[in-house]
Amino acid sequence: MIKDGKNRFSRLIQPVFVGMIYLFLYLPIIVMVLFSFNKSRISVRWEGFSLYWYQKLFQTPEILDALRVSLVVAFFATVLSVVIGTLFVVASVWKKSDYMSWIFYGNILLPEIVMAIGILSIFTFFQIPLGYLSLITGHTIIGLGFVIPVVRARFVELDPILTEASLDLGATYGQTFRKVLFPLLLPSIVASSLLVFTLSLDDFMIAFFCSGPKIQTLSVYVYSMIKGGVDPTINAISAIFLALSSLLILILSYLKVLDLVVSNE
Amino acid sequence: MNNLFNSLKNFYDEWYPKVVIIGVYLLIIAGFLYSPRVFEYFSNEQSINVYAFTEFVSSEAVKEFEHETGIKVRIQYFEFNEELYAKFKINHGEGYDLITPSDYMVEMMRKDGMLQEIDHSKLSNIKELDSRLLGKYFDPENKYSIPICWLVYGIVYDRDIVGPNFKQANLGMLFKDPWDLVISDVVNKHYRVCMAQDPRDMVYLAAIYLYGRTKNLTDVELAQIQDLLSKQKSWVESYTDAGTPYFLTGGIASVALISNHRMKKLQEISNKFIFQIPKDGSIMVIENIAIPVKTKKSDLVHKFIDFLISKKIAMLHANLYGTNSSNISVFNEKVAENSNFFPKDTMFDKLHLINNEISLDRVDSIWLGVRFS
Amino acid sequence: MKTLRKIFSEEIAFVFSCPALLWECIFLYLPLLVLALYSCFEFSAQTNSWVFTLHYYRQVFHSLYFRVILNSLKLAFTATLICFTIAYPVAYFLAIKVQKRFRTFLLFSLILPSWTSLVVQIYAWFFLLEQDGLVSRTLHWIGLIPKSMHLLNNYFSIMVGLVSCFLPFMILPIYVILDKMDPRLLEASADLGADKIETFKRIIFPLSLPGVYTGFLLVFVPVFGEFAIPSLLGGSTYVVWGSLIVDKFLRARDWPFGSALAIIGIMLFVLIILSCVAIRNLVKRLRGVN
Amino acid sequence: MKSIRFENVSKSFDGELILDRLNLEIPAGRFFALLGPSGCGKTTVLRILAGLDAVDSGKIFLGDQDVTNQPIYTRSINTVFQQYALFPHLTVFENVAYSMRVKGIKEDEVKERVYEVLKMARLFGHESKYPRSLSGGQQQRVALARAIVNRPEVLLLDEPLAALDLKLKEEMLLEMIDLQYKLKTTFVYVTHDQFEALTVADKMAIMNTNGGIEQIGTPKQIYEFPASRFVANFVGNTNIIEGKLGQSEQGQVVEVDGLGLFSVYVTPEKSAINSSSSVYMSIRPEKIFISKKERSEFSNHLQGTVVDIIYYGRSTQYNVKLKNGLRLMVFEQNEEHFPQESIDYDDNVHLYFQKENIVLLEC
Repeated sequence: MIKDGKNRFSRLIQPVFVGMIYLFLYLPIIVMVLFSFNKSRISVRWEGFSLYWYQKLFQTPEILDALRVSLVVAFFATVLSVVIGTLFVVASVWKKSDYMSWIFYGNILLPEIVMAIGILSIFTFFQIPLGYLSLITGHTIIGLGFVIPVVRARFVELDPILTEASLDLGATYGQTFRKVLFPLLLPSIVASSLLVFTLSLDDFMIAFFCSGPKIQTLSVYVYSMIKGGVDPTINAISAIFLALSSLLILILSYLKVLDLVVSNE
Repeated sequence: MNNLFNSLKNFYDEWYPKVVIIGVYLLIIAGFLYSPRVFEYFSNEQSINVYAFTEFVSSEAVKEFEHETGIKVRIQYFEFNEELYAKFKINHGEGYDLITPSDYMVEMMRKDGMLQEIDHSKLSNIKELDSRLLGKYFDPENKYSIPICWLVYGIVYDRDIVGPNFKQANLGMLFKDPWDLVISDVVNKHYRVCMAQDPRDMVYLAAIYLYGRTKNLTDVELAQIQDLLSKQKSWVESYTDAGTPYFLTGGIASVALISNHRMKKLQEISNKFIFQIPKDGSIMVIENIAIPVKTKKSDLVHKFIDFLISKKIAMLHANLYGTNSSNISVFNEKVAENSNFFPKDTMFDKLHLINNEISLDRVDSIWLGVRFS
Repeated sequence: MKTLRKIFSEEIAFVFSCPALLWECIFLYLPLLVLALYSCFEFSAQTNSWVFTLHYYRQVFHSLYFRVILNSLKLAFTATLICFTIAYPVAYFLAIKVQKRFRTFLLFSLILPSWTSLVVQIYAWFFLLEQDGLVSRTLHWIGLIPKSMHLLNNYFSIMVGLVSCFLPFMILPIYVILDKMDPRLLEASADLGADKIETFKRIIFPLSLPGVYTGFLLVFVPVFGEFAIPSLLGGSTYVVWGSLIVDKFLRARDWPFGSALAIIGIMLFVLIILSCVAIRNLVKRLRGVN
Repeated sequence: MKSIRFENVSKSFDGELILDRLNLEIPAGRFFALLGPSGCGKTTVLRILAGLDAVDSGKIFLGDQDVTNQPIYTRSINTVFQQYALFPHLTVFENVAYSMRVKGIKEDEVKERVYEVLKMARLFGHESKYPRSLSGGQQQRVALARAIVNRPEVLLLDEPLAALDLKLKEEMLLEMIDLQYKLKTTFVYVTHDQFEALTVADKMAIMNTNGGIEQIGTPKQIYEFPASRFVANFVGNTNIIEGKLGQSEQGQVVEVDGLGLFSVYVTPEKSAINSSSSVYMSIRPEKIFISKKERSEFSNHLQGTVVDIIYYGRSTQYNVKLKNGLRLMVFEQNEEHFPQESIDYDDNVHLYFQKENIVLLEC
């Protein structure tokens, strides 16, 4: 009996620990959502339920604009870095010129401020207008640093045996990529896309320096609001964004798309 | 000779295609990056791009201006003057049509030739400006800048902590050891302090406390300032702007350095706190509008400036943000409403502007020393 | 592989790899080179020309700045270590203990918090950690602390912020490796008489090391360069490398010095990594000899 | 159905010469086995043939056509890979249909041929399963089906049965022989397992560790008349005794130190061997008769002591130590149902064999 009890205890301790860690990660999120419904102007005391900040949010076009800019930039930066990153991986693995891959570690190693200043000086030097494109360019650099290692790891795992089998069966390189490698690389591509998307949304430095006078991303907007403490409208938009992305994830997981990302098959 | 020719030819054969490929890609990338220029060329939208402090140009005002004139205004916000300067330093502020530098920044930008002269004749509301804010050191003839509002730093304290002996807030509340104040019965309990985020403010404030001036500080004096700030660190809770309300309302700090417009917000949450301008003087900041030298939309910008300093908008902003308006009639009205937040005329002389005498490098090295002491 | 090489022709490979490489060179290495040049040249007004100087590097080494860098390394290392300690059991649990159908959901809920702005999360911690905040009260209730405590503006709050923001980046790579592990290995180990702890020590952990290294990099590097969390949650009482650089570039506009700081920080970091690798190889070789 | 010819093919990896001017002819429409120890370069031969590796020099002909520089996907050669290399994301049907689909063959025909092949490979009913849910033998058959569905001229099999158990292996070998007989395609079977090679091949080649061909012939020729010590040793078990060729009144003899004279029969092909030169004698263990009794009908006779007895089921192996210390291996057919003389450890035994059973090999 005693042994059984001990077993039950040790069986419980792990889920409880993991649960606590999840709680730890979600605490700030819960607080944020809570305060988006708070009457008070400063997120420090609960003063009663109110939808005021949501109402205000939809009357503040800058925030919605900023959110739109963030999403557009993140989307295109993700697509661009995935496409050119995957092309690079294909070429470097098939040509066995792996030595080139190390240069992409720089993207992860450099502090973002250095990258941002660097990109801005190059853009200014060449008189390139700042705006969506400069942001996409900068975020693509960040993205490449993640896409290439992630996709490459998967590619090396698959190659060469499946590539050879496919070529042997009469498929050309293009067909081999489309019909064999791409479906098998898809999990890593989706995973790295999610990563790049997240990083692009969160990035402040490049967004701050390279956005130019006409647009700003949500992260920059949020940062510029810091001085007065976080405006609850920021909480509101974060809550909405969070709700939307949770919904997306629920739908995707219902459609079993996510299993594709997680499984190794 | 033949050999050399062959090796050259091999080199050429090998690299020729690659150079072509690289060239094509560079063209594509360039086309991609420069494409906005093309759209820009064809668009003749009437618009101005504003780069402003977070709390000085409201979206309400912008909406009204757009409605009145049909000119589109895009605003971006910055937090520190230095961000503005850094951006302008790199790309000469290209694309921005209106900026709001603080006093000392106007001087720096003016000296660096980043600002355009302002045509006063185009500003119908210029006579309404508070004359006390004009002709300051950073722009003696206001050729390059027009004040939009101003702030003063004061001391906010929890009314519970002061004892019967206490009359008027002074800088000693920030710089003297709270234990000493408890012992000498000025305050009745020990407290912690919140200071501002910008180290520059800290250094100048300490100079006012120690020497009553912010000019001609010697190296010895600067070293003393560093000592003072280092000592002060032990009772400082945080050097923050945004966090101050949290720490005050949370009971973590009882005394803080705060600007009068931020105090207004604090007042809205809690009435436990009293705001006073220290009797030994304080720092004031004049926020200005200026026009970057590169803008081509000077006419539109002048319209917008005139709009911003008009009584209606100045009133709107004063109500919204609690800043001291540069429009004299608005300011007087506000003072009449609630004199607590505004310096009295007698105090005005004791308010110091930040200047560029102490280089930022110097400030930073003092600051690093403080934080590492 | 030579035929693959022949048919997947040199030209096509070049065409494929060019965009990424060009992008990288133009927008990362070219600017970096410019900054590096900045850090070792000084404009001399007398000769009206640029003069080579190591002045800025000397300045970094001879002052508090170097201590700041070392401190940030220490901070990053501690945060990474804490992340690792927490992340490993979580990753282990997700990869080995959880049923497959819940796994996807749990993994994605791990990433979800990082889709909200960092600053917003940090401000939420403000509320949680203050004097009468949730955390302090809970700790008091459990009995860990004698009375409700003020948990902000210190090392603790910085750590809480760092760990909560970067934990997922440690969990995911470890999870990926553990998930791939062949369960037969565990059976084989058990069969050979190893108990659970021994199996973990000798099989699971060594095999999961690549994931640990990746996680280490993914956490250590950004924490090392992080400036927002230490300055917001540390009440500006902690100076870190990231905020020094931001200060130098943004506020002081001392670009050469900022570049020198950045370069020395990166060098130091790379040096640490390299020496770790070297030590590992040395240990391996020594073991091999014995 | 085409023949294959390697002409002076050389190939090196990382500066190490794997194949050195290899010449090899593989006859059309036959089951050809390439047997060699691990790492001898036989897989390289296969990969070169498939087009997965390029040659450094030399030429490869498929029929009369030079395919040396032909891209892999245009060669009418298909491979069954050692680890099968089935596409994990495709079903059995899709895997088999792959080669036709990439060629753009009409879907009706694809369907028809895939089902035909699946039936042949006894995979009918599994077509919508994914490879990972199949057993090893089934995966093997999918790989095979996938490779033959497009009716290649040549089918390459790279140690296809390495991962299967013995019973399944034997079954599969017979199936493959059947298949080759039906298809009449040229099969090239690479293996290091002599049993597989001897079973399936119409003709086989033995490669040595240096990537050279030691001998080509039918399995019988290879086994009974090995051309070199390497082949004799590698294919099946054998006893090698070194001696000196000489002449005596009984005919040709080999003189071995400590054992005296062995009478041998020199086949016409071996007549080139010089008298009084050193030679190896190879005697297969099953060709040696072991007995405790004296017999007189054999041309060679030795005496020794039994040191090991290994019971194999169908036969028993005796290791016999001769008086000069040499050990010989002897196989004896088992027969326990009739009374038989029993041989035990440390028994003194007589070994007999005919001179025709000795294969002379040059040193």
